[in-house]
Amino acid sequence: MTTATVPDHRGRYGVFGGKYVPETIMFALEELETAFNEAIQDQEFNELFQKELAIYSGRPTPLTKADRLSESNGGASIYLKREDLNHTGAHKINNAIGQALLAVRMGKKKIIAETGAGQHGVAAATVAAKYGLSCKVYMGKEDIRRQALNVFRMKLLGAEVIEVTSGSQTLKDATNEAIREWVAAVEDTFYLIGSAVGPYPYPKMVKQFQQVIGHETESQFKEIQQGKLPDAVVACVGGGSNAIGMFAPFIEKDVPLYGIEAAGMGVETAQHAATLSKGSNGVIHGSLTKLLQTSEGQITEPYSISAGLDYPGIGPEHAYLHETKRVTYEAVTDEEALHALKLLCENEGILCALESAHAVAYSLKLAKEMQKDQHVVVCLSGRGDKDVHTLMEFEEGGNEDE
Amino acid sequence: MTTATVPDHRGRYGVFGGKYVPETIMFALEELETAFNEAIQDQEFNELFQKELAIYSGRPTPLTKADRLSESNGGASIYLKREDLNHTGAHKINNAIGQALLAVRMGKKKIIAETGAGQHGVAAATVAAKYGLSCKVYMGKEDIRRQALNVFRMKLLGAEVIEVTSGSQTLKDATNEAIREWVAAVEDTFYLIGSAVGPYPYPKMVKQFQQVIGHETESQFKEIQQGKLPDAVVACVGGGSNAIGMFAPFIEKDVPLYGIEAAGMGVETAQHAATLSKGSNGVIHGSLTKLLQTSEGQITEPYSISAGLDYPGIGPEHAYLHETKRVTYEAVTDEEALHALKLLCENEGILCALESAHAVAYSLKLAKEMQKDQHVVVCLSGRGDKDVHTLMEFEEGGNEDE
Amino acid sequence: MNKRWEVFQHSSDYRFTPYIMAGDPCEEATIELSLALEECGAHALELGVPYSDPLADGPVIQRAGMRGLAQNMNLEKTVKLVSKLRERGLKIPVIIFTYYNLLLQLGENRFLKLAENSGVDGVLVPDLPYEESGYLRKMCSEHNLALVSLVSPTTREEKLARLSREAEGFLYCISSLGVTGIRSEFRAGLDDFLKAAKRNSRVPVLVGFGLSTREQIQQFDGSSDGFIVGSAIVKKIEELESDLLTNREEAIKTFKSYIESLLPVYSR
Amino acid sequence: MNKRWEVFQHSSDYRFTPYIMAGDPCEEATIELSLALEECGAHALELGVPYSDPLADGPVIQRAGMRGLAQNMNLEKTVKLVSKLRERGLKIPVIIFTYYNLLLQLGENRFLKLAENSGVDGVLVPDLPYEESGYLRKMCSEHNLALVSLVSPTTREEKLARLSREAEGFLYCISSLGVTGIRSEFRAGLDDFLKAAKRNSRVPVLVGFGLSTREQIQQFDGSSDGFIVGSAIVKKIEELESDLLTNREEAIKTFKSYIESLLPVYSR
Ligand SMILES: Cc1ncc(COP(=O)(O)O)c(C=O)c1O
Ligand SMILES: Cc1ncc(COP(=O)(O)O)c(C=O)c1O
Repeated sequence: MTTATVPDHRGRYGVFGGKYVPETIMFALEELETAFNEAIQDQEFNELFQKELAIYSGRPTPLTKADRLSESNGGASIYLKREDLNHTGAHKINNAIGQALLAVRMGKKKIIAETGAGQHGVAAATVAAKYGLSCKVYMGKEDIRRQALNVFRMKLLGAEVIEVTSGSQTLKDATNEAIREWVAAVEDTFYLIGSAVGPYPYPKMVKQFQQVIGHETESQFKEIQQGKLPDAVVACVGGGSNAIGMFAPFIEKDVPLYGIEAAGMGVETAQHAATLSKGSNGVIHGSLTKLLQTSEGQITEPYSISAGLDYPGIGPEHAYLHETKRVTYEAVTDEEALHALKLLCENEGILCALESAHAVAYSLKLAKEMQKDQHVVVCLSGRGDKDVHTLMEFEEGGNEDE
Repeated sequence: MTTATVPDHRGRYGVFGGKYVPETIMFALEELETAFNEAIQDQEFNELFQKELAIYSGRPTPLTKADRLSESNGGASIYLKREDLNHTGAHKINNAIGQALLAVRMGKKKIIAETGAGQHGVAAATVAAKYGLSCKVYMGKEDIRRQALNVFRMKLLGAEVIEVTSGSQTLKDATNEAIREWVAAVEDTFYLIGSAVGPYPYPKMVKQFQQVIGHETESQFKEIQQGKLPDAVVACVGGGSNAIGMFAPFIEKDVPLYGIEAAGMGVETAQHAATLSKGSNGVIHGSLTKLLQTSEGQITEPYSISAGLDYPGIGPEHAYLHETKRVTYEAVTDEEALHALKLLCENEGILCALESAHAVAYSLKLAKEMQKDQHVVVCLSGRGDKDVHTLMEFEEGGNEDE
Repeated sequence: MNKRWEVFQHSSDYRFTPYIMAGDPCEEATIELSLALEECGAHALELGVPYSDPLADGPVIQRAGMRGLAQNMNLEKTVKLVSKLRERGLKIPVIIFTYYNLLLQLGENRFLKLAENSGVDGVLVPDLPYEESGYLRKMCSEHNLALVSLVSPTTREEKLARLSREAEGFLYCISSLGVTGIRSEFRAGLDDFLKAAKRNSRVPVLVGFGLSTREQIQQFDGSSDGFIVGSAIVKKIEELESDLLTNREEAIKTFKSYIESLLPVYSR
Repeated sequence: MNKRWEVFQHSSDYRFTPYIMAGDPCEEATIELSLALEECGAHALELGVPYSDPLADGPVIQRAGMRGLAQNMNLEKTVKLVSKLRERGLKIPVIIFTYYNLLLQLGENRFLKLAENSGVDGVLVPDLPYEESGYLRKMCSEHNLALVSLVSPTTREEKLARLSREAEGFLYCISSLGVTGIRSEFRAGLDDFLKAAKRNSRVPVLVGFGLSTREQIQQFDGSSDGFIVGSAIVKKIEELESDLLTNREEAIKTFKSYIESLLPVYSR
């Protein structure tokens, strides 16, 4: 397999990646790259990171066998990597802790972050509080309206939430705005990106801080299954951070990997977020990757019931893994995800995030076609408490239709 | 210390405890006692319980040092036992798993539970889904209205939520109603009580399933502090399950213990839930204990901003530990709890449950009066996601006053 | 055993023991309802005490308790009400039906003295099982009060035998699991349970919980010595509430004809 | 180096390079505004292309882009618009200011051919830093287009020297950190930065970002060879939007007198 060589020294995954940003912040990316490379070669830093993951976020997260779900589904057994049990409820905190520790190491006192539904915003505000950094979170006006609870949480954590009124007033615009602020305040500000996207070295860095998911999974699975590897590994893909973290140790091994995008109302409609299935090469937020856009290059607004998958781009390494066919990318609709969420809830007592439900939905399909003695591991990237409102609205809407 | 001898064979903690229930369910309590005693002497059962705690709920939960909070507070360092990181967000799941495994062992297929704010209801519905049991949750009409999200969650988990319209339509009435249902369906139904209350053997059983909190804390603290014990241990007390679980290994040791009740608007007002400070001996939900009542014996409705402390009784062992002065019980107001919640949030990036915030508030007071080289451990019984609505309402109300 | 209990125990009737809630809908109504019940042939009377948390009761009696609470009725007043009943001529045994917490707050000793002096004949505490009743049992016998025991189809054989042997006043056999309330069906195997209870009991064995029609009542004649009717009567009182407050004479008349319609034809 | 650039480079004026958005508020307005700017003395013109995600721009230019998008303006049409400008007599160099994604979708080669044939003189891609610009740079020079470089006060010394040396058309020096937009103050140490840029540059060094008043502009005379005004002009166009659509002649007159009020007195 050829992936060992990516990214190259220019931050390229094949044609993807790079640093498509204004000259003003180029020095900051270099500074960051240097600091990051030094940090991950420093044992003290790595130990500190591991320690914080353990005593603050509660890692390792367990690998739970979904007995009743697997049985009722038929086929292979399904294992759940329980990122939902992390502090703040999703894998996002792994990366936020890593980047915050790096910010502290670099002597930065301010962080900025973008957020869509507010999950990464809460994670960023959390680590800012924990490590004594000031924090501004950029969030679309439309998202602020829809996610009032998360906005309140960020404020409780001491963060400033900045309303973004440009463009479509959602995640992509919040990201643009965060980058604008970074360009303006680059000299003393650390931009804490929430997924495996953005200009190099962000995709590499986010993978580094998220790969704990995959490493734990590998050793937990081996312990349960006498040193074997899983027969399939599945993760949902928005920007791609939980997926790349989960895939990391398996990419070079003979394990089938599946990244699941949001098909929203269906990839044949205009209402989806299936970047790899339906997108084309382009530049978004500093990186050359696949994205959803018009033929003229205007970036389009994606749709998914899950706010965390609702992103028009995707991390460049996924674009590469897609192109090289090392990972199979599939899309799952709102309806399939909701159905899977309910099945998981009723059979295992676990209310997962709508994002993660996409991965669960696909694992159910996959497991059905596999043998009883095979094993599918799915990354349960977060918990669904945040989604209860959406689920309720959906149920109500659904009931009205009946 | 004299506590080693409680409970006696009649389920008494001094004068407290016992089984004040209708004759119809007496046989079920005996059956339960026998099954429980057998189970906890069965290594297989204990191992299964420990395994489920680990791979399903993510135990051990970490012991997090609250560096910035301790520093800004002055005095002793504060450590947080992170029960908020459990599956479903609070210590409640420890007990729910334990009782559900026992129900399965006893061949019961149905569980019933009472709930106030819905936390124990969600925990019960969760384990019911996980272990394939049917589940009815009794909840006051008033609480159903206030906690629509948790009601929806329980339904998603496949539980039936039964509206209780009797009495004041809150937790105590829901508990009455659950007991009524148990009396009717006792032959095939397991009553899964959510706190260290109820008739014997419930208080003992809940303690048994919650003592993992204290045992983990002891060994984690010893590992960090070279075999020493904490200088103080603090926990909030509603019915008293997280507190008794936390105190369990320390009761027989020379460690000052503090149980913190809800003083609501102040113990001098009628709006509080400070059972031990203001209550008198009486019988509630099958147990002789301290409770809030009129001089004629009518049980009064308690008040606290935190739904989980809003209970007019308290577990009988706490009444006993109060009477024997082994544990110091103090009360903390809504306002103090809210203030502590915010401090914890801003300094450590941890949004704790309003219940737990009572314990945090008292630890801050306590730590201030202690030496810099001393250590206070506080049980962070749950996370505060569930309370964001209440906090928002309070902030809005507060702002209007200004 | 006092005189009133003697009459009760030696009756050859199929004994009728109604339950009503003190203070529902007002004290005077309770008095007149009690007298009316005696007139209709009640052999004993259970007088409930309003309580905030009546966990052994179904909705009908819960509501009656709320009405009683609204009248500020309490245990002490209920006991004193029995004095008034005696003054007004009530002759049948009266059993106070009270939750244990009310007893505790009034003080067990104070209650017992007061009860003895007020013409109370017995106490029934639905949430005080035999195992917890040692002290009260002893004190009751010192104060000439019967501590009436409840037994249930779920009571284990040995315990049933013991409770039956030690029963005072009467033995209250629960006809079905669950709380008080009207039922349309009864438990299979109830006859065996009643037989077992009767085998050891020195006192009359009464069946109760859920009986609401003459047919239901008649079916237990033979297997038991009497019957208790609570919720059905309390429900009738609820229906008559406003008349009982403002047009009492009429209401009592209606009440009596209801009671008559309920009783087995042969019980008078 | 084409003729137009030669004129630009050999001018002894303090060079004025305005920025406007293509299609704001309509294509014809863009044409007339461009001609008006030349009449007022502009030495070159930057023509922006509407983009959904203009992350180097502040709110004023973002809004102009939205107006342009509403007119269905795009990169291809912007390039073709330059043909029309040439037909209408525009003589100064025109630089297309476009985000990289628009270039990618049109196709870099297709763009270059089209630009060359349409009388475009240069391209400026704000999100294509030097490090990523190798291919486009090479292709631009093959198509006689200047790839205009931006340098910032945060650009490291060595890189600044290199970019200055290799600059084509002009060197765009960012006056302050952040996105495009009107600023009331500039960065301390700006003079040193401009001096360093001038030291190595073979082409005129222009300062831009945030300039909006004659006073601000004059303060850079001496330390730079010219200046760029974007947001201030675009804001004026926004103010004149409805007149530019319906009463264009009047609007252009107002626009010209605004431009005159902005320019340093000695620049004509
Ligand atoms: C729970 C959860 N899962 C997945 C995602 C998608 O992000 P990524 O693709 O970076 O893992 C999000 C983003 O908010 C999330 O909250
Ligand atoms: C987070 C949390 N802490 C504490 C409590 C109080 O219960 P206990 O006193 O049994 O620990 C509750 C009850 O709902 C709770 O949810």
